[in-house]
Amino acid sequence: MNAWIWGIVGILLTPVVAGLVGGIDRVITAKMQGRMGPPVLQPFYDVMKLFSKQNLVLNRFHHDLVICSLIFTVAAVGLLFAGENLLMCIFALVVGNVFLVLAAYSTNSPYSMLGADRELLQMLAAEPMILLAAVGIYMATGTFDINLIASGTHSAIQYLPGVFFGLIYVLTIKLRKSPFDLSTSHHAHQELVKGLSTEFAGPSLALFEIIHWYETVFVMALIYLFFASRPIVGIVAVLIVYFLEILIDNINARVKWDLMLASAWVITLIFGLGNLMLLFILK
Amino acid sequence: MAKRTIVPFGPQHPVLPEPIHLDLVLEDEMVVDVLPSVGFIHRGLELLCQKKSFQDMVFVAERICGICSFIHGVGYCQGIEKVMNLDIPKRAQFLRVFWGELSRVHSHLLWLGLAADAIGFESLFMHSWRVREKVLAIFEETTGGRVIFGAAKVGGVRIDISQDKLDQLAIALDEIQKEYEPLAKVFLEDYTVQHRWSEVGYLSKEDAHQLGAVGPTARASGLPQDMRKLRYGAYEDLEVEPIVETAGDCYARCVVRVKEIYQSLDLMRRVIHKIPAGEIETKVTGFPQGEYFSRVEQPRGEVVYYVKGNGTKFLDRFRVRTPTFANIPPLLQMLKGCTLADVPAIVLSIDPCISCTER
Amino acid sequence: MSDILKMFTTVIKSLFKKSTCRQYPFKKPVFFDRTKGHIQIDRERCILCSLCDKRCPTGAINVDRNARTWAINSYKCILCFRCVEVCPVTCLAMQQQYSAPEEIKKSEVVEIPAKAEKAKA
Amino acid sequence: MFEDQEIVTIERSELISRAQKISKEGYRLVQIGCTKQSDHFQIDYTFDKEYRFYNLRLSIPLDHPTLPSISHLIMPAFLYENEMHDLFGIQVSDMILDYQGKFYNIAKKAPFATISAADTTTEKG
Repeated sequence: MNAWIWGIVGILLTPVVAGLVGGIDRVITAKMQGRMGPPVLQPFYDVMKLFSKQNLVLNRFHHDLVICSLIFTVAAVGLLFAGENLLMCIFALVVGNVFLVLAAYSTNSPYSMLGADRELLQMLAAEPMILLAAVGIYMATGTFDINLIASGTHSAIQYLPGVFFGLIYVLTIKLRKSPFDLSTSHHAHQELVKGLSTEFAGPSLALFEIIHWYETVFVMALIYLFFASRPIVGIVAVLIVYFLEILIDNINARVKWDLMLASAWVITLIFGLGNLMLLFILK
Repeated sequence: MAKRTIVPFGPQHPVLPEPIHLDLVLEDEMVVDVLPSVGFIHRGLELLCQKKSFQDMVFVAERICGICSFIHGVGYCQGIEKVMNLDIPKRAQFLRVFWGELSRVHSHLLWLGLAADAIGFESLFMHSWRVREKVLAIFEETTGGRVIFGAAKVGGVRIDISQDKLDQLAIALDEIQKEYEPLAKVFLEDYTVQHRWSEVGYLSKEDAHQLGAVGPTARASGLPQDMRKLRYGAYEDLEVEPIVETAGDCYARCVVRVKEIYQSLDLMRRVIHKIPAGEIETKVTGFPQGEYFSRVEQPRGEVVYYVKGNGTKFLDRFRVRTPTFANIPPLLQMLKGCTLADVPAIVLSIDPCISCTER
Repeated sequence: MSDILKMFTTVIKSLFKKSTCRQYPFKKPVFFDRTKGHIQIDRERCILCSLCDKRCPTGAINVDRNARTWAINSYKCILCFRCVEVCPVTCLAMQQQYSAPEEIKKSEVVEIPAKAEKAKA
Repeated sequence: MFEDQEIVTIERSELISRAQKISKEGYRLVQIGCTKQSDHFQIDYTFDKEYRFYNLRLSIPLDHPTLPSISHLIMPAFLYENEMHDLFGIQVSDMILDYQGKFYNIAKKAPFATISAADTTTEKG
């Protein structure tokens, strides 16, 4: 019963927290670029404005697929906060992502299709590391159950510094920040227009933004799990990691997909798998 | 054979601030063929010479382009001055060089910003434009206009800059250089920037010559071609060596522009140092009779003005061949064999100005 | 490693600096001596010679001697100072301001009082 | 300082051979321009080699103006030739890429420059 309440609280709080984080992100980014930047609440204004617009649906599946994606992503966050199985949460998130790709494929626009191609490549680059992180946490704490991980006395980070580093690396892909914002970026002026989300308009685009909020919270929660035994340290670590991501976003150009894939896999192999091997041998 | 798709690129592509339309024939993400179309903003400015007197035509020439407007005006004036055998005071010629080089700095900084934006480097974009803002402030301070300022005039310039102000400007130029230096370093040395531009959009020296590339596009392919070497106007007293790179890719074109900003800043300092006192214009009497092809160097390359006067206050013919027009054939060559992700970077690398192209 | 951190110092520095933006219209812009804005006429001094009308390269100024009016279409005006230069009684001047947006493109008409000319004569 | 400009008047039939010769000598095409005169079109082919200006000039009649294309020899010429066609209605044959009057893709039908200087001055008056 308790788990259900936690899950619902998580689902309800996520948009508020992620929106605020997004707003602060934009202010800090603007500062780094020497600009004034929008008000902190701007992400909420954006989403509200998008909802008030006409929904241009291209075909039968388009909008429905986005809703499916939203459901799975929300479920992933809900399950995470309810303290369910970590692997299940990750797969729910992946399914949500796949629905997004399908929505983009369904539109028949070349920019959207290429964006979807790249989104798949991004998943291919990022997911192995995220799965390794889950396995690593299992090896460190002996369980996939988030409740047990969170209430454990040992933080996973002391066994998994390599995995943690690898996770930060692929986080850039998940948060859609430079240098890995290939499929769709926060700015609609990349080579693929807005890539994956080119054909989304009005409410669909608003849902897309909300999905991204949930994703953000999900990966941040994943970071937190590494420090679960000491909540304050965990929250500070999450904030530092997020700031790092903003910084990386601002000091890099967007790279091409082959470099992204290669580097993500090399990092996964060396830091992720290497760390796990060491752990396996030493334990 | 892979499936071929045709991706329309432009005329309103968010990366590209210019209305050029390219039909890209793709095999997967590889461009195999390109078909350009221009002509979305043809305004018929050349024909206006039959409606505007040759003196008012300067304002039209300046409005061909919103970025290098001053040099357009100067090129036109120079043509008329040759036709009318006018002798322009030295001070006016030096002032023309000053504003012309400042326009070059402004245009190159604008381009650097846009190019950074096209490869997803937003912070570099913002910082480039922050520096550019200081250049615009100098324009506003000296002429009153920020982009199109109407300082050129048949027979000289319309506004003088006092010596005190020139000395102040020398300090301002140093400040601009100081702020520009760290950004130039990023363009020249940053890893991701090189990753996006190195070996992208290659144009060989032979192709560059054959296809008539001009300006930084030609210089980046190893052609030492700079119209300032014709020593028109005050360039007679200011020696300019073209900046040449040999790699011929997008990165080389960026390097040429980055270095040209230093060169222009240096030229302006020499102008401030050398500028003679005296009149800023000669009186214009009579009407132009005769013809001349006036060639000047713009930020984007060589621009040709053909003026033909018939002894009345209206010209017979005013023709402009802008650098972007000449750079379209090399662009088509560069695009073949690149991936879709590189297309904006390559199109931007010639610094397209379609308003210029279509007049 | 150093070549991926070229932007680092610039970014961090500007994080602690004041932003370069000026929040117009809350903060008034700084005008230079030559900043352009809007052509203004001193109606007492104007002698309706219509030189400005003739010399304006865009035909933005319209002088009607019979109706005793001087009109300027700000949307045609390119602020080239030509009229200010040619005016024999220097009644035209540049007023420094940022013009507010308008809904309709219309000319601003100024009536020139007759008494000024009489007084002169 | 003004540069020296060499302008050579040639016949229409010479154009191809001249263009071939000059591009072999290593000149690059600077521009092709058309000027409408009272009784003919004046066509200028401008070339440049190491800052040496060289211009071929030929004139063609006002009615049914035709020109052979040099775009097979000098690829960039196709842009200028299409431009000439759109602005002045000059029929250029065998261009490597013929836009069929849609080079400047605007509402008005090519050719655009149909009014003469005399017409416009009277219009204004």
